[in-house]
Amino acid sequence: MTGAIGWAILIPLGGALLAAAAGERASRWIAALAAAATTCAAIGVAASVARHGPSRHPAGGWLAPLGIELRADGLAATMLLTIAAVAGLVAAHALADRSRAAACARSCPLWLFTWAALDALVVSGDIFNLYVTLELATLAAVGLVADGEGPDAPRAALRYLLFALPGSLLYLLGVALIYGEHGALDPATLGAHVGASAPDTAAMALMTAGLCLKAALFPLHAWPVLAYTRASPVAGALLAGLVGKAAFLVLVRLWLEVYPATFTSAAGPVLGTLAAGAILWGSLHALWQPRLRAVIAYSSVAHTGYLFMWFALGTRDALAGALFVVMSHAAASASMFLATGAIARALGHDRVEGLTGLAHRLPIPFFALALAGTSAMAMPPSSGFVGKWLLVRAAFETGHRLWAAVMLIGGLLAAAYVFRLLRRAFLPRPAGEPIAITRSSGGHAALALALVAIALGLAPGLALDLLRGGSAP
Amino acid sequence: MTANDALAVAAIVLPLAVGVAIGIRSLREAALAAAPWTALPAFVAALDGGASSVHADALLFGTTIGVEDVVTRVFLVLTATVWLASAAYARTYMAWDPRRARYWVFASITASGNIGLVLAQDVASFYLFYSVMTFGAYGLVAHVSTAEARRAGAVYLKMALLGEMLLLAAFVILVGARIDLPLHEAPRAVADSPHRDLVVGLLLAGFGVKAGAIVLHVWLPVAHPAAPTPASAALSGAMIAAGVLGWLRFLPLGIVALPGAGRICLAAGFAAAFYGVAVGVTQRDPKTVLAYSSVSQMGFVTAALGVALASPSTAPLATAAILFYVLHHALAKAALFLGTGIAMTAPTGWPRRLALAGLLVSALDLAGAPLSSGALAKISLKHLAADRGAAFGMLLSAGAIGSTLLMVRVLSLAAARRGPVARRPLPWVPWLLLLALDVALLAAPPIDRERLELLVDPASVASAAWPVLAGIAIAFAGRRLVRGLAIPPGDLLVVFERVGAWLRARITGAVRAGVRAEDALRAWLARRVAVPRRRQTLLREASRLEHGLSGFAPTGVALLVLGIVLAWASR
Amino acid sequence: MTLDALLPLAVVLTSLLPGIAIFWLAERDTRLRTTLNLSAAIAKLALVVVIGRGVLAGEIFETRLPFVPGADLVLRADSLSLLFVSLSAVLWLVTTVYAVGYLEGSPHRSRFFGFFSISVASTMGVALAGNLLTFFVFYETLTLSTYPLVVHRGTPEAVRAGDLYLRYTLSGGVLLLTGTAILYAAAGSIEFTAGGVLGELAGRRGLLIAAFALLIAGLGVKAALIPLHTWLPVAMVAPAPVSALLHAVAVVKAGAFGITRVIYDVYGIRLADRLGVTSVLAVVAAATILYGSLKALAQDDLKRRLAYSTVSQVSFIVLGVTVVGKLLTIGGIAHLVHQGLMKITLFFCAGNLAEELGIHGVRELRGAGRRMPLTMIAFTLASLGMIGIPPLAGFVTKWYLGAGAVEVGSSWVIAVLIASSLLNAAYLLPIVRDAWFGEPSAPWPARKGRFEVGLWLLLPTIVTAAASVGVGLFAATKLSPLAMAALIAEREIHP
Amino acid sequence: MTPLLYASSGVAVFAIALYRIFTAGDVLRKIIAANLLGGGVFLILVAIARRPAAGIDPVPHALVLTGIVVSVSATACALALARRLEGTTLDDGDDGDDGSDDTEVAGRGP
Repeated sequence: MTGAIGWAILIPLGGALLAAAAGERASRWIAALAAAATTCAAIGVAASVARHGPSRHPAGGWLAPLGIELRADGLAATMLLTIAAVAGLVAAHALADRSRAAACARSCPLWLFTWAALDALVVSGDIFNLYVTLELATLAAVGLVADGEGPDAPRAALRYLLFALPGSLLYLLGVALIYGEHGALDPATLGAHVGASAPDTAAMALMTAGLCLKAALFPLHAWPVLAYTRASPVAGALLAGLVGKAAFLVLVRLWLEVYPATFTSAAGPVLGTLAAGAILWGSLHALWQPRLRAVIAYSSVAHTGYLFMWFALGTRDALAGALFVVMSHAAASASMFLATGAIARALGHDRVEGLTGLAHRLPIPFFALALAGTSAMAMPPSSGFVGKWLLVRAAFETGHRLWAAVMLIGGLLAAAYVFRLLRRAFLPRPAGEPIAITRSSGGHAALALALVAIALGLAPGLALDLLRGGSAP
Repeated sequence: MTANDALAVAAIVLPLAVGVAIGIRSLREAALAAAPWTALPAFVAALDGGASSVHADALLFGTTIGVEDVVTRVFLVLTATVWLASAAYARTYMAWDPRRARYWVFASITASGNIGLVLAQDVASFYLFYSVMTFGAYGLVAHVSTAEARRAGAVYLKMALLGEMLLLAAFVILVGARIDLPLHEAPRAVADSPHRDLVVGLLLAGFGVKAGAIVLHVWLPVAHPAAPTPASAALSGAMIAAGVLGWLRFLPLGIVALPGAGRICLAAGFAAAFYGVAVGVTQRDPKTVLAYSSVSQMGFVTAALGVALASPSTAPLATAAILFYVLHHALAKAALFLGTGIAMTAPTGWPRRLALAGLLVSALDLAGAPLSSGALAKISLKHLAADRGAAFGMLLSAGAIGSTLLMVRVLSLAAARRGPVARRPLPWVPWLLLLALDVALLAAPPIDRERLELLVDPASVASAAWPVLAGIAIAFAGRRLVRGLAIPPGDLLVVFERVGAWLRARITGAVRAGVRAEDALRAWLARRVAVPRRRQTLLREASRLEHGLSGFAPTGVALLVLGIVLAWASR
Repeated sequence: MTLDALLPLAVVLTSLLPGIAIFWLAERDTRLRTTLNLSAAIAKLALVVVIGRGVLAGEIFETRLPFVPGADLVLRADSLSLLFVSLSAVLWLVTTVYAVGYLEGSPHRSRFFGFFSISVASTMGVALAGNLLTFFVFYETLTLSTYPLVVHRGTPEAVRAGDLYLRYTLSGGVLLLTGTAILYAAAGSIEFTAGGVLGELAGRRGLLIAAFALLIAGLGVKAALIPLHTWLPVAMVAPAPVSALLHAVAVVKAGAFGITRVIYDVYGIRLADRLGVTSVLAVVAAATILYGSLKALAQDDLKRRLAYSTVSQVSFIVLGVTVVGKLLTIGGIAHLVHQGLMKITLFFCAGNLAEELGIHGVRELRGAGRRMPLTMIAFTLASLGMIGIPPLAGFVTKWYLGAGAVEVGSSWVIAVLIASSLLNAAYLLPIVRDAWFGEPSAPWPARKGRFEVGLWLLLPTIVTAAASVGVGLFAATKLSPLAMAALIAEREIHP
Repeated sequence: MTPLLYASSGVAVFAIALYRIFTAGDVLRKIIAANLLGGGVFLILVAIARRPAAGIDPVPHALVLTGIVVSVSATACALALARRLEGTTLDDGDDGDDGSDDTEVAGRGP
């Protein structure tokens, strides 16, 4: 495991183990150090990709087919940075919260472990290794959910696990079939051999279906919503922001490198239809959820729809757009979750009515919610707009007017449910609502994440070059 | 920038500056003191006779003002004299009026506009000063805070706006892509314009509103009397003339024959002449009678215009006749208005007798009695009629009878009327000066000398005398007949107002109905689209479906179906 | 990136950065906030003058930032954008002074001035946008930054008005985005170039017409074309400075300016005319002119009457721009500035009357002239200007529109002009008459200070009233908006 | 012949387990089904390990080992969570997708 890639995985892994072993105060320091170091590693990888282009690192010197190959291309580099940004800021939020030192001691190993699993997933160049890292991320996520608030957190965690397992095992079955057919696991060789034979088709179908379940694409979307609404703000931010996207990234790898164009062009419209359903269904439901976290959960369902729209369009710009939506939604939903956490702690509940007249009592969380909301409804100048612009334009270029229309209507619905939250802040505050303004209302991390979402929108050139710079072979 | 140019500019800018200065609290007293003399520069510019032309590129579309031809000079004399007399009269007359400042603001602005439109030498600035005068005059008409004044103001404003819009359309169509046009080229432009008839029609109607052409005159008998006396004098003296000036400036007299328009003007002119007399005689208020007399006199001018339009060869003669007639009418009518003002409030004894005597002189002068400037004006009109056949001459004489009838009516009303005796000193001087100037018109008529001999030769004296005598005779005979009739001032106005009110009721009713319909449509749409009840069921339906989806079994089924569809799609 | 290239960006930043900074100021340090606001406004004015001199000399200033594959963020200062930028810069300075006076002692002022500056920055962006995508980006930030101003008062009624505002402007934004995406997909990057860029697409009539309809519908919401205008009168619930600068000038003009850009710099007037879309738009504009005036007649609230008057007047710009003709273009573009000046004066007067005497209804104005002479003089001048009485601003543009109509022989435009003048008179003159010649039912409250209303409120009113007279009276000078419009028409519209 | 037998039995086990995991009501039955699911895949992996020409291919075996590790840890996690539920089934209390009726979500976790 040479180079920064190795460190990007090892540091959070080691940090997680040490934090778990260490005492309460020590674990916070270890976690902080690990988070900082991993971020530097991620930046290191991105810098090397930006300068030298994609690079390959056979893990432990073992070559294919037995060895696992880690590679860092444009896609991996940008995703590493996104994960570092979101996980780093969420970690900062968790660590900065003095009042819950004990809870943090429990959750620090979990989110460090999730970070490690995601980093590994993004850089892994072996489809079996993708299964392993995906499964690790899921298990860590289950842990985070179980550690959440409320009495039925364990029930939500178990549901989450029992839904995720069949997905990954379906994927594993696909891997097995492909290996049985071609005897190789790395996408480079597979790309050349995989054809339209019966096992290959079956493998593709199984893997795609499994990953759709894990990515919670409509109509398989309902199971994570309960988990998000039960998880603590930190867990929610990581789940909705990052873990939810992992399965999509795996599918992107597969459709880009493993499956030949004939496959993807045929299955594209099927996924396109589901994506359109996700956009409309998610946005509609987000419109009338009584609780803030549920609104954000359904907003994530809608954004998953935008991501999967790439499969129907297929062009390079559309991919850039989809990945931009990944980045912007990761930052935006994480920010909204943290802001909701801060608001819920001050109000005692997170019902939408609680937001009335909030703009002046909790300015920072509300402002974060507003900025993140701008990115969620894909309005300029946010990064959400850049993603949606690329997707809509690609849709028109490839003649998919219907998908373009769905995306545009989705944007309007998104504006509706975001402004349903924001408009309340300007109304006068009802007398009876007490607000516990604690010093560390924790909105700063949320605001930082929201600013990341907006900054990406103002200067998308950098991220797009990085994406193209080391783009997949 | 010669002295004359400076004088011309001062003539316009001084009244405007004083009008604005009155608005500023600190300058108010000084400005009010200077206000009566603002028309002096114009008066001096009119008298000294020098030509002047000032061009200001920056103003509007490049404004040119100046005295360049005889028409401008005559109208300048007329306007300056009337406004000077009116202002001098107002100095004492308005001294105790609580709203004195407001009167002087509007009087100065209107004077500036009136003088400006006389001096204007291009279309845009002519329309600019014309509008300033029109909207300034509203302040004079509605000055007295009584119900009649407010009604008069409203009527004046509506008709003035109508006139303004007609002229705006005429000028825009006339000027077209050239954006602005020197006035001396305007008649030629009208003649050559592809929409000539439309433009001529708009010009006739537009200026007709101001000059009191038949049917368009309805505001005049209501507005002029409602204004304070000096303002009435200015309105009926100088401002009516502005309408005629508009005709003279724009209509292609002598350039192209417009028989149709000529006939219409002729008919309208004489109709106005006789109609004015018929209604004027029945009026109770001397000022209203004088207003109708203006309508009637302007009828003659319109007729003369018709002659000029019909046969271009008579144009120079007609213009000269109109010029002198308008000049004479302005001075005489102003004198009459001021005179009645004094006569009705003069204390009994010698002042009252003197006032009535003065009134008699100006009345005779207006009626065109022999050896008066009125007669001279009538003669210049008769000359025009020389080749138009006897009918035109006869009509003119009949008109003279009519004028006499009105004048007798004014004198009898003034003599009978017992107005409140003014405790304050009366502004004799400006009135008498104006009267003298009117009579002096004989000595130095600005137009043509040789007419003077005609005045004294026996034939024209006789032809001037018999209509006046006949008029006086008819007046005495018909005294009782008139007492029974009582036509409301503004005659057709009452009809128009009722029609107007009915129309407005319809329009606002329609607009309010439109608003209600629009709201109803919006409400219906809102109900159709987001019926709360339907939204509730939609909500419940969707969340039930959503709840179903989140169970294990449905997710399993969905997964299976997806797998099969994907496999089938890419086989 | 030479210095010249940074100027357009600097114009946008001079109101964006102070705006963001003001957010973090506490409520009580008014002095710091006011100085920050005013210095930003003055700095922007200076920048505009520098750019103005350059543009008049024929230079083009352009900032090009990499944005999205296939399209950059371009801010370009050409003569058309200079006109709108200078109007907004001047009026922002004036309205800031007015707002400081108007909001004395009211809550949430940091929030107000923050969003106020950001919405002006967006207007600058809209004016300076060099291509359709940049235009869309700033068009949407304008919506986002004006929403908090509409709901600033925080009353349930204000929030309801905000909802309606959002419903219209956001749907308009989506339509505009669809049109933009279709054109970008079909013709690559759409840079604003004189004479239009869609030449090679001329063959695909269906696509062009559909895209045009979407673009104009999107822009029509902000340009208050019927039936997309309903939000404007309802948004009058916002404080007076917002109604003055934004709903009478910035937001509404962004729509009209957008339509001008689309017709002249995206489609090109000849292609648009060949497609027959301009005649349809001209009819809609004419209908809006008459509809707006008629609705204004039926309003009893002063600000709503002025709002419907705005609906009607903005369509003059659209009418001037859509009917093919050089003079009409000049009239339409000059009206963009003239109407802005007159309307902002009227809203300032409405604000003064509401603030000082609590007058909101049109009938409560009897005798107001004696109590607030300067305000009512400004109101009278602006009203006469709206009717089109010389020498005021409205007359100049109506004269050019009329002359242009004669030049191209479409006489129905003159009929619309005359009818609208009469209707303007019908709903404005009674107010002026009541103010000067009416008798107040109850004596007016005495003056608080030395002047009839706070100096912060009176000065801007007088300045804009004087400007609307000066712009009309000195229309023939080189620097007047009319001369600028002529330069634009000559340099950009009919090269 | 035998690799085909193993592979088809693996597929059968996988199918049954997949059906049961979605339809089983009780938590424990679901966890067992999950285990069986893993078992099925590993059986198939082992079956494909036989290369007729080159003898046994070691890679699938390595995959199976890793798979077993993952599957065991997942099952352990599931059992630990199941123990906390003490008898309430998975779908209990799952009345609304947002669980709006449950007690106030006091901000306990970070």
